[in-house]
Amino acid sequence: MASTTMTMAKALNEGLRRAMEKNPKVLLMGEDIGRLGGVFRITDGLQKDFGEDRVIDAPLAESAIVGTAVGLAIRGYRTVCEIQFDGFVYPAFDQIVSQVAKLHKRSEGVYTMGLVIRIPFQGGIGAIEHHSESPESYFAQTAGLRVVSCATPNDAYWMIQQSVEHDDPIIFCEPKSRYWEKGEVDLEGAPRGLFEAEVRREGRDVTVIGYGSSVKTMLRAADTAELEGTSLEVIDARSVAPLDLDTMARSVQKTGRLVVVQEAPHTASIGSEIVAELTERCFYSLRAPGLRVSGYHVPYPPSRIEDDFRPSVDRILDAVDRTMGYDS
Amino acid sequence: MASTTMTMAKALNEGLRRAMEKNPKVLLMGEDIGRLGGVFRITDGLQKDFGEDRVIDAPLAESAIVGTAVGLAIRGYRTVCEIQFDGFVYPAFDQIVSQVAKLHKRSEGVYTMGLVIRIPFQGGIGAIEHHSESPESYFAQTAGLRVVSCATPNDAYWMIQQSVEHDDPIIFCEPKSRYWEKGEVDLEGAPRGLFEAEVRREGRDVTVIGYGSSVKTMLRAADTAELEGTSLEVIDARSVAPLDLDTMARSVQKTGRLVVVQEAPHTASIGSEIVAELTERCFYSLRAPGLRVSGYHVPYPPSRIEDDFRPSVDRILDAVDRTMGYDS
Amino acid sequence: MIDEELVQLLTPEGLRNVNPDYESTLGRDEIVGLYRDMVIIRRLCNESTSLQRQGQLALWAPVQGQEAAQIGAGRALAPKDFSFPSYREHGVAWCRGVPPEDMLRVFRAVTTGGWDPQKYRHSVPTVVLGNQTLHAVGYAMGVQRDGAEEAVLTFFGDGASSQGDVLESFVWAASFNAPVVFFCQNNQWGISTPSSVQSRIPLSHRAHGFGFPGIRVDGNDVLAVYEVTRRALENARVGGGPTLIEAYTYRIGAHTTSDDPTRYRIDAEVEVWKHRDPLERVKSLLVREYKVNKATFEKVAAEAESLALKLRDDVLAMGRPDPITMFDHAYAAPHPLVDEGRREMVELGISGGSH
Amino acid sequence: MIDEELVQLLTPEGLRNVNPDYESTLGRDEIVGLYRDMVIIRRLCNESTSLQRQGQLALWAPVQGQEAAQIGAGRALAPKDFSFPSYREHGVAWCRGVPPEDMLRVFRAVTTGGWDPQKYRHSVPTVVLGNQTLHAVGYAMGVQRDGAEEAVLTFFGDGASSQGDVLESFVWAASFNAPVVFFCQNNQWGISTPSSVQSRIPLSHRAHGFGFPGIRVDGNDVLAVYEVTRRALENARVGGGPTLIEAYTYRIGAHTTSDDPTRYRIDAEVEVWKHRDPLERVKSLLVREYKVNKATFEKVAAEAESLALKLRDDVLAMGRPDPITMFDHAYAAPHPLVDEGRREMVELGISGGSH
Ligand SMILES: Cc1ncc(C[n+]2csc(CCOP(=O)(O)OP(=O)(O)O)c2C)c(N)n1
Ligand SMILES: Cc1ncc(C[n+]2csc(CCOP(=O)(O)OP(=O)(O)O)c2C)c(N)n1
Ligand SMILES: [Mg+2]
Ligand SMILES: [Mg+2]
Repeated sequence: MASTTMTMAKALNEGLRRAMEKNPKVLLMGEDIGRLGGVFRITDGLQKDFGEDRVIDAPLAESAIVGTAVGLAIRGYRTVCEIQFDGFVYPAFDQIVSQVAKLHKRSEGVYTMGLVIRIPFQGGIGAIEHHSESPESYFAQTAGLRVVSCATPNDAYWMIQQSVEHDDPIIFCEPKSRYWEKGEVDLEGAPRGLFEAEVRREGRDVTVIGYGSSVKTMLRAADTAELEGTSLEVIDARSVAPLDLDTMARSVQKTGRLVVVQEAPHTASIGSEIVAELTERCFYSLRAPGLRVSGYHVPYPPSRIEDDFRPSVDRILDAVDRTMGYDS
Repeated sequence: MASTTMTMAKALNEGLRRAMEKNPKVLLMGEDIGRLGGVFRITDGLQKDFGEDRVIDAPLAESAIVGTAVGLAIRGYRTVCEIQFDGFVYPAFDQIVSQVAKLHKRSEGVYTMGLVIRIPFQGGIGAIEHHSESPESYFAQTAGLRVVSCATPNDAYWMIQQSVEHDDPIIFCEPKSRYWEKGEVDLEGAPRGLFEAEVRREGRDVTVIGYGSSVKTMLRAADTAELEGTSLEVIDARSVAPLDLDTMARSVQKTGRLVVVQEAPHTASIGSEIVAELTERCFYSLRAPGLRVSGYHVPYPPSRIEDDFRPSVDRILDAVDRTMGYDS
Repeated sequence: MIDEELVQLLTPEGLRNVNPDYESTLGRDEIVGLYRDMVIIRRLCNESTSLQRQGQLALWAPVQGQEAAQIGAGRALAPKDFSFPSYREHGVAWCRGVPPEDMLRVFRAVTTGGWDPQKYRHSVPTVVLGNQTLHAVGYAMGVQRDGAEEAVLTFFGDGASSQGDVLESFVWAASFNAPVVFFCQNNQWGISTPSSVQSRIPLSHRAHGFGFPGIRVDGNDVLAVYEVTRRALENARVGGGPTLIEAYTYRIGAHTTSDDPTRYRIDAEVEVWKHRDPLERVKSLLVREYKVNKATFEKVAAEAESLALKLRDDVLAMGRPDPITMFDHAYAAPHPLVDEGRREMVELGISGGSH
Repeated sequence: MIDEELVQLLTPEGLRNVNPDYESTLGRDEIVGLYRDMVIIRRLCNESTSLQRQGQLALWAPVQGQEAAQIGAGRALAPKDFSFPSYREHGVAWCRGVPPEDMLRVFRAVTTGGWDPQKYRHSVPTVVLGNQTLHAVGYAMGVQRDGAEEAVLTFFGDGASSQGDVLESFVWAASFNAPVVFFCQNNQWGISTPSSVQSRIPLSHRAHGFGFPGIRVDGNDVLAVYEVTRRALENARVGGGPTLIEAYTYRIGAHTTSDDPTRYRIDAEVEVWKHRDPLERVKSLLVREYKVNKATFEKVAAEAESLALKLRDDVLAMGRPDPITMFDHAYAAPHPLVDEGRREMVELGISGGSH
């Protein structure tokens, strides 16, 4: 059948392969993505099959990876850049914010900045510093960019293809701690819209919203909450920017309570944005203020203690309890 | 007397001079800050008086300006870096986020990252692209940094000195459109705490919070609102990160209504943060959702139409009206 | 200007200079053409400066003194080549066919671009110093993938030469042997910063450390600039890889109309360079060697004059854009926050929204 | 290894090589000392690899093959000098006196630092490639302002040489004539990327384009590395400005314990380099020229062994930090969000908070 089980890493690999098959202008570029297949093997085998001209092992400089992808876009190519780890995207920040995000506008629509910047993000793999960051809010805040994140192999497979096909630049955040988890991938079904959120689990009492690696944590929290008699509605935002606020607001209007989960510290984050927007849209429905469960406002800690930094089931449930504690 | 009238530009100049006099380890570094005195003349005359070793005309590279300031900090110097315009801070983003923000932690407290990064920010001067941006939320979101902004000459004079003396790295955002406006500077008075907000105008009906160039706009909005019978309490956040939420919450608990003003687009911004935090702290007091008046979610427009991008008195009053429109 | 490395085909006095490596390939008409370009671009530049003084432009970045560097480089481009400027390359834009009024849109602050970069094969202005050099290398990588015989030319200044992006673009150009030519106008100043702060040795040498040729050319000698650039582009087109050209020249005017150069440099320096005027030396050559007559020069001047008047009219006709245009092309595909902004602007009565 | 530029004082066979520019200044005891350092660091590195295999470390970045480069450079430092490493400079850290267990804290993932950088005058690890080179230049600018006769040494790899920060640090070092020495370990690979992707010419040449000397040294020859580095540091201390040293060497092991080098390089290459082992050549010299006896070598091995055992004990004794320590030193001054986080953690019962 058209559905098969694979890891998220494999699903991304297959999605990239299909995107390259469909469009000869699609290139991949990044550090160690060719012969090695990437440090996470996401591009495994692709250089062998598509050649060194389409799967480009880059010299070691992120600003140049993104900057040359811009030039390639002007020439009509669509480049999928791989940033090896989240913490190494910052050298490219200037090119992303000043060029990638603005050139479509500056050229008055002549240049299409159809390029994808893949970033393995979030923590949870016991890595050393700079390998576990959540930079998505920097990009979400930047007009001209879009930011998406997959939480399942099926989404990984489809969303990467949709991102490659999209005409706006997309920051594609991959929850690296979920790379090796398996799931069903429907190879033929019509995929959900790239910028739509998905209700992963229906519930009555509290809407819990997150993305990337947090989705699984939220679902586990929902299991536990259920045992305690609280019914959580779990929403996978999928698109971090723009947010699918309609789907989210529908849920909050039903439950009256909101918890947002993210690994980034909470200040000026997507979590803040979701709370602010939904407070505006659902003011009369909200029976408690939207609460955020985030990383703490400290540099990402050494990984031996990262589990106490990242939002855990316990911390989500604690927020759920707090939100339930408000009178209605 | 100890109080005198001067422009914000002059107040910053005097504040820097005093900081350099007090501590021989204080250096200034940036593009064109020496002989020219900076494109805004903030450092005018300082190289002449303190020499080329203390007022350093830098080669043209922002990552290096910040990166060498880090090295100087390790050596025991305190460097005030000037970024010529907001849009040119991004080449230094990596050094700021990965080094400036994290080295105190990484060195387990041994290194003091006492350095200041001055950024003329926000629009309103009719400039070309990249000269009118509001990048403060990127930095506010980054654990390890602090972000402040002055709105008056008096604050400029004192806050720059307090920032230089502070042991954490500080992003010092200067509202460039206010550089040439005059105000009283109290040269001797004990300054307000660097991280404290200030109620600039007391009011009953709506709390309006902003910083930098928005403060004056908010005050003008308050004048107009008053004529229409609505009393605005205007708060100058002064510290963008951390936020002085106590002062803000006190006001919202009194007024029950909140409008936040900023020039940056609203997604994942300081505005989102203030709304999310105050919703949590003042849930039972809020009679309407906190509203944001922000730049639109587009690249900063050509300056002939920037006034319709930046929050205007009209747009603030429109938000005030909307918040007043909610039943209480 | 005693510099053994400097490629010069015409002395400041307009005398031919024999160079064993470079020979001028241009005849009378072509040289007259280059002269015409330089006269026109200088005239347009002066008109722009006065437009700015009169409050009709938000800013202007004068090109005076650098006409030979820009026209020599710009005319060396083949139509199929692509160029990536910074913000001061009005002369190059002229060579590429960009209408003068389009060059001024960004300075009238009615756009951040101004022309169709694909139509003229000349990219939009880049204000963040150095960013464009990486775009040029990427574009050149695309040329390679297309198997096309095209070259890419990118411009930056002595100040920008210190930026990480420019230096990374050297690494990449060498690594991929990309068909790109880096054209550095060393006009001695980056605002108030002398080029000696950026490098104590000629900037052309920088390329050597990255494994490709760097050539220093007299940037006030349009014949030399033309030949050096033409050769480098041709070499790139046939797979010879990148070249760095340092055009040694001088910014006679202010950095921009916002700048006051008397704060940081002495008049005598400017005077010295005025004697190396790029237009005068070509004029001398034309008079002496080709007996070009007064009528021709007058015709050129008249043409420049009428272009300047037309430019003035065009600029004055540029009205304030409808604010709602700020939402156009922010994204290629529909975006909810853009729609929301548009809606709000119409509701506030700021725009009719019929855009 | 036929490379005319390469400074080599000792052949792979351990024979002296006469070099007109560099003479070895070291006597028997000092060479024994360097040998001892190399043996110890190799032993500690192997112990660390097995600790990682046994699940006791999150990661390890082996140094095997690069001992001469690191020990030669590390021992060339004067106590008052300051060094800025990347993440693989265990040999340098050893020379600076950093306790081995402190080097491993970051790999045990109990800290992001590990030692007191001011005490050892050796900065904390820098993982973002190239960032540290700018810190080194800034520190050196501080040395200049203090009027101190000190030098700064900073390390980076062939891969990192392509980063804008490294290249900007060259610009700055030249511009300020800063007392800094750049030490590039060209170990041929940046993970799976061969150094030829970063530069088609010797990396040492890169300095020439920035106006300061670049020297290529046999990175497997500890005597040569020592002399070249010592000379460059001394030159920096007395105001001679920066030098780039490219230590041409090889990473015998994997990039890190997470890496599988068989996917991108052939065994034969590794074998060739094993024959250029930095330890063996010194041993040959010591035996042949200085008649160092077996007992001495055994003593060194025994010392290395006991240090390895101690290291193992120390690492095993490193417990999981109290999670509340994540709030320590996030800021130097009190911060409300840090306080809030601490409070929440205590309330959740994750930490007693008594930190
Ligand atoms: C990244 C960046 N930093 C700072 C600036 C501000 N700035 C604009 S032009 C300029 C000087 C540029 O000098 P140069 O590269 O020599 O070009 P020129 O103006 O001489 O043509 C500076 C500092 C900028 N545009 N971009
Ligand atoms: C800015 C940045 N990009 C990517 C990485 C991921 N990374 C870690 S080590 C490495 C290769 C470095 O090679 P090299 O500089 O030669 O040093 P070596 O590992 O050989 O010592 C890469 C790509 C990083 N640490 N920093
Ligand atoms: Mg210049
Ligand atoms: Mg290497």
